[in-house]
This record gives sequence, structure tokens and C-alpha cells, in this order.
Amino acid sequence: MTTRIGVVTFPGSLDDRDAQRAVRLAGAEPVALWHGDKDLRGVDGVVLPGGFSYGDYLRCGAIARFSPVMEALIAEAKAGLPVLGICNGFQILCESHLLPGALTRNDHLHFICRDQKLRIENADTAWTGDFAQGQEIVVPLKNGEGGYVADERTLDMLEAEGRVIARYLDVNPNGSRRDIAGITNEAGNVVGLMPHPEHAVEPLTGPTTDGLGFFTSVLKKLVDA
Amino acid sequence: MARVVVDVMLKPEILDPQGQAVQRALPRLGFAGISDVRQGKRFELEVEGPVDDAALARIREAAETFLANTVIEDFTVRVEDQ
Amino acid sequence: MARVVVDVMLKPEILDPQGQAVQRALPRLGFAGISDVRQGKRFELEVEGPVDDAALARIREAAETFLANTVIEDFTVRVEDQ
Amino acid sequence: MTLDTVDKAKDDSKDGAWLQDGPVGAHTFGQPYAELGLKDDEYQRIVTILDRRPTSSELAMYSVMWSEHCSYKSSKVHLRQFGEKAPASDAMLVGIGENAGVVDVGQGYAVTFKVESHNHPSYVEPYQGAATGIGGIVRDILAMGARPVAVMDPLRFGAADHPDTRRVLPGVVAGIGGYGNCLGLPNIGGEVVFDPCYQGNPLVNALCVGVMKHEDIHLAKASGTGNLVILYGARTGGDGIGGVSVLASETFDADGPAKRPAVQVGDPFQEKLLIECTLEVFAEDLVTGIQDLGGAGLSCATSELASAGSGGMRVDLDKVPLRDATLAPEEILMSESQERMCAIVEPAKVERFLEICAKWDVIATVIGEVTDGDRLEIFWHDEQIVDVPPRTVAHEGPVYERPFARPDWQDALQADGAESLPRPANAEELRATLLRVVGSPNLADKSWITDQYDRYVLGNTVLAQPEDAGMVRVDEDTNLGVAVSTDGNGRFCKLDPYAGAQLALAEAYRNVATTGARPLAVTDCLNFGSPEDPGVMWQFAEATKGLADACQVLGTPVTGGNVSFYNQTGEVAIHPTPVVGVLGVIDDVTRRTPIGFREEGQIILLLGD
Ligand SMILES: Nc1ncnc2c1ncn2[C@@H]1O[C@H](COP(=O)(O)OP(=O)(O)O)[C@@H](O)[C@H]1O
Repeated sequence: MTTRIGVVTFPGSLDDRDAQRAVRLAGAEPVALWHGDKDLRGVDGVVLPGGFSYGDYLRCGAIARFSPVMEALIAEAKAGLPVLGICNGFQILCESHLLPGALTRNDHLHFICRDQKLRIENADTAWTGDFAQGQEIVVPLKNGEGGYVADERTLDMLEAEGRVIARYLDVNPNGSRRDIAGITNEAGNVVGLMPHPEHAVEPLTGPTTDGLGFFTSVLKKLVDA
Repeated sequence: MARVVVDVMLKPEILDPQGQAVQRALPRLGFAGISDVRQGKRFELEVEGPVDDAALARIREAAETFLANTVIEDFTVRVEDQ
Repeated sequence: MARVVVDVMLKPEILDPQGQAVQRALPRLGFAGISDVRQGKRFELEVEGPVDDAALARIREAAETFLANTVIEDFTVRVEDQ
Repeated sequence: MTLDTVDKAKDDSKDGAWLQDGPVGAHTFGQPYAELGLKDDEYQRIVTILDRRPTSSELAMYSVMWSEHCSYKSSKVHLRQFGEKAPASDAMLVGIGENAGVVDVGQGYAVTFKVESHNHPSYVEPYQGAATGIGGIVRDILAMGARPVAVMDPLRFGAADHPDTRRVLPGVVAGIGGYGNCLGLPNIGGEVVFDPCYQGNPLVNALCVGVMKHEDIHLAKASGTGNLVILYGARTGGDGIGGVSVLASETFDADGPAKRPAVQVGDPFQEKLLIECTLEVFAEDLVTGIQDLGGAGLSCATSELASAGSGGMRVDLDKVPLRDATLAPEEILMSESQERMCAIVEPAKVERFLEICAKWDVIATVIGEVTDGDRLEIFWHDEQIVDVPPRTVAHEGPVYERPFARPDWQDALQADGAESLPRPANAEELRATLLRVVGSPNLADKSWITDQYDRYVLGNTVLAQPEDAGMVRVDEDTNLGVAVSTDGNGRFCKLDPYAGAQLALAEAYRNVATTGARPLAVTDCLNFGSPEDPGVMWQFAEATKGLADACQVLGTPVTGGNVSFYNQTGEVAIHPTPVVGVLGVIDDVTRRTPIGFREEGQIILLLGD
């Protein structure tokens, strides 16, 4: 049986088709999910894609977080469903309190699009199992509000529990605290990542194919399970 | 030290997509009875020294030329009691 | 129709790059004597019907759950005399 | 408020024996046509067409539609060459005259592309001006039936160290990024040029590329009696009304209307919904004709749809959803509120159309229908306020043969050759010259700008900055793709507008060819000073002739474009700046040729001399 990974489209989602392509290239079946549906259609995992849901008005992810689909998703994520939030998806996961902290305006106040070097800090989550601990990868990064913030206690807790899953190398592109590019929840099934692995899945259109690892990781995890 | 607050709002006739998005979301979240929402910016300036008329006039000038884009925005300046 | 204003500011301990950029620019533009700037959001809500305690409580709840992200932001709610 | 209705206009015209009185003076009917930008003879012509005094709404419509911007009245006689000299091309599916040209790229795919200017608004309010420039060109492409797949932004600013450049440039770049990034359109190239001649007249041109299947091509025409006119997208506000508030203020009491903003604010989120919603109604074949709302708003959309179609159109203007309830009908007709489209839909398909709009949270309203007459009739609470032959508004405006003359300084300018410039005499001076060249803002790396644009979204970007041309994949299975480059050089054009325009084309053509794509078609944005200056008009005539001639030689037809006049401060015009975009097709994008050396040991060949 093929593994089915849902990709949610919110009004203003942009990288939803890219996330579907990445899921497909990784060998799973992408399933389009609609923000207005309460139903996750029985998928084995969900990607919340990048974009500007609701125009990023109010705060990034703040309006999308109240979509009907999120009700279902929050419940299932708490029960262990693998969920990856990329960029806007990460922001939505923080707004939903599935992940701690928040994402704020880049410290230099500009939108930035660049090929970003990262180090994988935790290769034990549902979405990073195919990487080696400490592996360095390059994937595109593009955001205007990607600065990860949380209070010191939360940051220390994330570090202590190994919940920082990826860190920026060479350049901190947005002023994220402790160079944090991505984090996970305690159980390791919910991961938020600011850079865009779905844009690094084909040599033709991406800087590398390093991004595929996130999508193959969840596949392997689900097949093994 | 005194605090001066500059509120900057889009002029009433200018489209406010952010405010509209918030207004449309409110009923969905169960908050009815809000007929309009406008979203603007609030600047809190900590002023060294006394906030006399001269200082306020300077801040008003800064608001006019810099904090607000008067092509599309209005602003108000006031001293906040702390 | 009454207006309720919700002001949302980043918590003091959270870095405010926008406010900082404004503060750094002010002296360059010839405005001295501002020791700190914080930039936040101002929402103007037009409320249908009377703004009684119940209505205000609802708005406070909307601010808490929606207009502000209390992980990083504080807010105040007040009725504005028009 | 007194309504100026058609009946009233008729009555008025009866009692004035104006036809015998010779030319109509400004105050004959007390109509403020001069304030609206209409000349005496233009007003006279409207009176002749209607055989009566126009209503204020009609006057508003004619005045905006006959403006230079909408009617191309000064450029039309020159632009005709693009058609007349067009090389035979099997690729051209839709040519000049529609919202954008459409080119066959094979495998059943068609590509549409066009470049447009948003110069003046971007000077007034850089962020919103540039943002709505992107929004406008994207709707043009969408209206053809295509999914927009990429944007480009040829820009010109004043001197890099001029204080106004510091105001304009960051706003323009942030606006292009803010809108384009939020729409999810990769930015695959553009230009940034600094020259003091653009101080006070920055050029903000925006190009969009769209892809569709041949059978998806849609045109802007209203046909089929009984079909309904649906306005959808944003509510209409008082944006960009400009001169028309002169009219509106007449219809208000002493307090006068609120000040109407000339600046339009864009809402890219609304536009993104409009794109997805429109593509969905196309996919279900629900649309007979479609037009985006841009300059001149509903005046333009209704008159163009009616003019291009068969039959007439009736519109109930009071049905238009408003953002500002105080708007007068003239203002509603003129409003340039962004993010709106107008579709012609068969009655049986209306319900489904509205359903899809509702799914995307897009407001949609039936505002009228196609009639079997030949008039465009507009009503305001059942009173008729417009009754005109639509062609006279949209397509048969005035055409000027503006006088042109080679400027008397042209010879001196051309004689002032580079030979007279001082040459570096020693190694030290050579070094200094080189450093100056390398450090010049025009040659420096542009990534400080392009890094603010998303080039990855949609996952089909094969080439983008800093490549010579942008390239996107059109089909993921076959690897069919297209490449686009825009180029222009105002300094060359000032020296010799004929050759300068050809050089711009040649450069864009080469940039496309070097990627491995085959150039197919051309779009252009002609940025010039005032057409009322014979010197500028000469530059324009020379540049269009140069471009048309070169297109003929290269076999690439011009499929569409845009003219921007009046780019001048006082008497001083910008350098004539035709910006030329070339589109090419490549059968297999994996065989593209990027710039730069990829591997050691490659052999370098120099072509040409
Ligand atoms: N405003 C812009 N928007 C997007 N891309 C741009 C812009 N300006 C320049 N570029 C891109 O940057 C790269 C370098 O530009 P430029 O220095 O003008 O190169 P060239 O001289 O080869 O045309 C090109 O790929 C060009 O498309």
C-alpha cells in the first residue's frame, strides 16, 4: 500500500504544488487537503506548505491556524500523526501551539531568498531520520518573517531536549535565536522548518537535492512502523 | 523619561487589506458584532528630557516626514502618562 | 457605533527590529533625543451595539486568542471616545 | 445629489442651438471637460457622436478612455507598423490588441507574455505603485486564460546616490517583492539601471509570462444575447479616480465628497484568490469572455467587452459592491480599485460560477447582461446614465498625427564621440578606470535587489538571476520550457533611437538564444517623454520604426506591449527608453546553457567580431 501524505492548501498557500511534487518524488502519494474541510482523508502524514496564508495579514499563520482543517490536524498531531510545517507551515504550527515560540520579522527587515546551508541537529524525528546527525545540507530559504524567537527558558529546554532539528550555518539569514532553522515537538512527529526542502528535490530547479531527505524520512518511518 | 505615542492609520478612504482580513476572520472565530476593523501602527518613543512644546513639534515633524507616509496615512501624536 | 482600540506591542524582552530600525534612523534625519522606539500594532474595531462589560470581555478574549500572540506580545483594550 | 441622466442630457441639447454655434466652448454646457483632460475638439466629437450633450457619466468614460494612457492616441499611427511589418510567424496565436499576445510553443501549449509600465504611480508612492504594477500585468495575463508562471521587472532610477533614489528604490523593490512573492510567482529576471535622467521619472516596468493549453485561450469580448456580466474580486472604492472627482464634486452638495485618493493600494492576497478562482472557472469552461479591470476600471472593462463582442450591454451600476458607500456613479465607473475582473457567463453557468467564487472567498455579483442592441447602456437605480456606442469609447478614440522633428542637438550629440574622452595614460590611471567601472552601480552585482524576490516558488525555475535570461519549465514530463529576457539602453537610444531600439531587441534576442532557446516573439514597453514635444515624438517614431524593422529581419513579431509617455520633469524628458522583451522556446530545458564556466578544461570560443 502506498503511503499517503496530505498537503494542505490554505487561501494564499503558494508552495503546495511543490510540496506535492516533493512527496511524489520521494515515492509517496500526495493528497490535496483543503483548509475548509475538517477531514484529513485518512492520510499517513501532513505537510503544511509555504506561502502567505491569508496574505500573512495580522501575523503569519494567525488566521490559518483557525481553519477547520487545523482542528482535525491539531488533534491528530497530538496523537502522533507526522506533520511537517515548512515556512508558513512552521508559523502556523507555532500559532497553533503545536510547537513553542514564534516567528518574527527578519532582523534586517527584508524578504530574503537564498541558498542556505544548514546542519541537521536531530536525525531522530519523523522527518529527519534519513539524515545523519551533524550532516550539512543546502536548501533554498525565502521568507520575510523567519526569525525564530522564544524566551530563554524555552530555548534552553529545546536545546536540552535535542529539539532543535536544524541550525543555520555560515549566515544567520533572519536573526533567529541561536541560529535555529527548525524544531520538533517532544514526540518528534511534528516538525517546523523555515527553509524550503521542497525546492531542493530536482537538480534542474533546485540548488541541490538535499531536501528530498525530509520526505523520504517520513516515508521510511511510516513503512517501518 | 517620558513616552510619546504616535499612532499611524491608513486614511479612511484607502483600502486596508489587513484590517479586512481580520474583520472577515472574527465571525468565523465566534466574535460577532464588529462592523469594521482598521489596522495601523503604534510607535512608542521614549523621549530624553522634558516633553515640551518644542519637543512635541519635533516629534510631529518626524511623524509627518518619516513615521507616517502621508500620501496614504494619517497620524496622531500624544504624550502618554505612565 | 462605538470604537474599541486594541494596542498590541511586542513584549519588552522580545527584540523589535522594526522599532530599532526607526530609532537608528531618527538621528540621521536630524531628530535627536529619542532613547528607544518600539513599534506595534493598533486595531480600531467598530462595535455594533453598546460596549458594555460583556462586549468588552468578548473583545478582550478576541485580543488574547487572535489579535495578539501572547507568546511574544502584550495587548491593551480600551474604548475610545469619539 | 442631482443625477445627470441621459434623458436630461437630451432635453438640454434640444433647447441650445449649439450645433450652429460653431466650436463648442468650455462653458457651453457648463461641463468641466477641460479639467478632465479633454480638448475642445474632443469634446465636440463626443457631442457629435451622441448627437446631444454627454451626461456626466458619459463624459467621465470618454475622458478616461480617450486619455493617452488608454487610447494610445499619439502612438497608434506608429504602433501600426508592428502589425504591418510583422514577419510571417506560425507561432502567433493572438496578436496586438488583446490583453496580451499569445504564442504557440508546441505540444499543445500556448504562452502569453507582456511588459507594462507603472512609472508615474511608482514615483508618487513607490511601494504601492510598483506592487499594483505587478498586480495589473498579472491580471492581463490571467485574462487571456493563462496561469501566470513568472514575472520580471525592468527598472530605471535616478543617480544611485541621489536622495530621491533612496526614497524610491527601496519602496519599488519592496513593492515588487511584496506583491510578487505573495502571489507565488517566481521573479526570473529584470534590469536595474541608474541614470540622472530618471530622477523624478523612475521607470517601473513589469513583465508577466503565462502558460495555457491552446483551447484555454480566452478573449475580452461580450457576446451572446442574455449572457450575464459578472464583476468579481475586490469591492470598488475611491481609488485612483484622479481628475474625475471634478465631476463627482458637481453632483455633491456643498460639503463635497471626501477627498479621493489618487493612490491605489494593492492586496496581493485578494489577487492570489482571484487567480485560483479564475483558473478554476476556466477549467470548468464557465466563461464566454473576460476582461481584467485596470486603468479606467469599469469604464474600460464594460466598453471594451461590449465593443469587441457582438450586440450591446446593459449594466446596473448600483449593483457594484462598494467599499465606500458615498461613491457617485461617475466615480464607480472610473475607480481603479485593484484586484477585480469582469466575466461574461451564460445564464445556465452562473450558479456554478458564483459557487467557485464563494469557495475562494471572492465576492461576485451579476451587474448586467449582453443585449441584442449595439449600445452600452448603464443604469443607476433605474435611471439611464450612459447610452453610447461602445466602439466610440473603447476602440475609435481620437488618433493624432503628432508633428515630429529631429532635435537640433542630435547632430552635436552624435558628433561628440568617445574618441574625445581622456584615456588612461599609464597603469595607475588604467587601474583607477577599471575600479570605477567595476564599482559603478550599473555594473555591480544586483543580488542586493534580486535576493528580495522569490525565484523558487512553483518549482519550475530553470534559470533566474544572474543568468542572461530567465527560463521556466512548462511541462514536467516533456521538459518543454520558455526563456525570456528584457533589455533596453536609454543612452544608445538617445544617441540614435532607431539603432538604439534595434540594439535593445538584439540584446534580448541574444540573451534568449544563448540559453539554448529559440526566440519566437517580442513585447515592448516604450518609455518616452511628452508626445507634444516634436523632438520626443521623433525619438518615438524612430524607435518604433527601428524595432519594427528589426523584428521583421529577425522573424519575431511584436505581440503586445505598452506605451508610457510624459516621463519628463518640466521641459526635460528621460532618455528615450524602449524596453524590449523577447520570448523563446526550448524543447528540453535540461539542455539549457547557463552562464559561467561549469567544468575545468572547457574550450572558450568567441563568436562574431
Ligand atoms: N530588477 C530586477 N529584477 C530581477 N532580476 C534582475 C533585476 N535587475 C537585474 N536582474 C537580474 O540580475 C542579473 C544581472 O543583471 P545585470 O547586471 O543587468 O546583467 P546583464 O548586464 O548581463 O544584463 C540578470 O539575471 C538580471 O535578469
